[in-house]
Amino acid sequence: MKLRVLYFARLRERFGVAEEGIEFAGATAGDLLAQLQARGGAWAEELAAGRAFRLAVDQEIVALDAVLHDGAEVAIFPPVTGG
Amino acid sequence: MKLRVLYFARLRERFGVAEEGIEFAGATAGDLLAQLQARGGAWAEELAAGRAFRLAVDQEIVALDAVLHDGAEVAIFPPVTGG
Amino acid sequence: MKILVQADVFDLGSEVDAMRQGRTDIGAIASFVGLARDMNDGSGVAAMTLEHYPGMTEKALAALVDEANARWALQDVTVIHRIGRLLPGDPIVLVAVASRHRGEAFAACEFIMDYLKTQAPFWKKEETADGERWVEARASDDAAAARWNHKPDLFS
Amino acid sequence: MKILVQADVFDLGSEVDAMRQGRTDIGAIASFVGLARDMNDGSGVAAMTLEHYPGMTEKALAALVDEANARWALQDVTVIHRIGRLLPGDPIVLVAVASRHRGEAFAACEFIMDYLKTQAPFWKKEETADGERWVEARASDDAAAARWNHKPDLFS
Repeated sequence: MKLRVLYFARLRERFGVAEEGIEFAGATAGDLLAQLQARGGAWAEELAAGRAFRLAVDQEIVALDAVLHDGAEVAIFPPVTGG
Repeated sequence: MKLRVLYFARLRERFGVAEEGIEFAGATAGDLLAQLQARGGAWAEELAAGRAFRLAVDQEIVALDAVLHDGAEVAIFPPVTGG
Repeated sequence: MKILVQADVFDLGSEVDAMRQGRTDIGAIASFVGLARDMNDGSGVAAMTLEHYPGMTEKALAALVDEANARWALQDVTVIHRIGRLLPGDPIVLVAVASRHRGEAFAACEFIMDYLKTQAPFWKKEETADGERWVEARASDDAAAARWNHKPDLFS
Repeated sequence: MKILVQADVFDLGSEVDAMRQGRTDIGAIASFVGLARDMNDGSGVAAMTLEHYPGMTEKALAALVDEANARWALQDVTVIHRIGRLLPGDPIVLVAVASRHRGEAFAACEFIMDYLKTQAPFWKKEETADGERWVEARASDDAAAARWNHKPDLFS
């Protein structure tokens, strides 16, 4: 399936990309994270287990076991600091 | 001693007086209440034990055992309802 | 710190802007406006008149603000309470509290309102279709003030 | 209900006046304004830039307001959050809640702010003498939101 993946704030800067299309053969958000971690470098570091980040699918916060669908908008970002 | 006694809101209306000078031979706020209750009518009724009212001496809320002094400003009023 | 008892209307925006004016150290301003409603205790209210105890009122409000300043790290406080005849929709009371952090601003603002309701010598008289009536003190207001662990009222 | 995410400045007085306009059934309006401070975490802040997640931001704010409406009897809610570059003293966020009674207005206003701080996708970057830095999420903000017994964050 094809996903649209967005990065925000510190993660956007560390990855050097704000948005990309990704071909994805896995099932869950956790599988997508594993695929991104496999890129190494900042990806492996920032998305390691225990690091503080949030994951949203179609603009709703989800857990790692959320199942992705073709065309999903997935976003990965640091804990929020507005207000 | 001489006291200046003020009444507010519902009590002012029931007693028909906003302010009066009172010659007082007692010692405490409780003694003053007894003197006023002795007037009978609305005074006896409104100032009876168990009725809800507040007492201030020189613009500070006090208890019945507060000792009065010559020239004190005593106020008697219902529980407040501002805000 | 600004404490006013007045017949004139106040303006929330102007009061809060005055607090902020020329400052860059404030992080949070919590504010409250109490308004005259057209209904109370199940009957229509055409108007209300606020009576107060001149002299004691200002002292009582200053004591509330002092107590709030002792409890929380506040940068500024404004309290304005109107007196006289008010119509439904008219603003009655304003409390605004500036602090570095929002938790303190919220707590102090609500504390001042809760205490004002039970400690400041104001009384409301309402005009209804059945005539005039003095508003009775509410047990819920005593309970709200008691949450802050103040010394209990001396009479009840 | 009014929810806005905008670069432009907002005006507390105008927003609260708009809530009151033509109504006589509101008893209480609790409001909050968060401001950019010149100091944070011990260093001077010359400016900050607020980034957000367009689309999700509006949804997250609407969900917070829906939750507040489900918990309390509210008459109106306004939430405005600014984005872009802001200077110390500039207002960042406004929450105003109208209700018949003050307890509900205060609770809902603080609830929305606490949740906004942990649930709405905004991020702050500060300009300091040592360069730019992303503001880190605070444990105290998580604790403030947790007071309301919401479902816990999914990652931490």
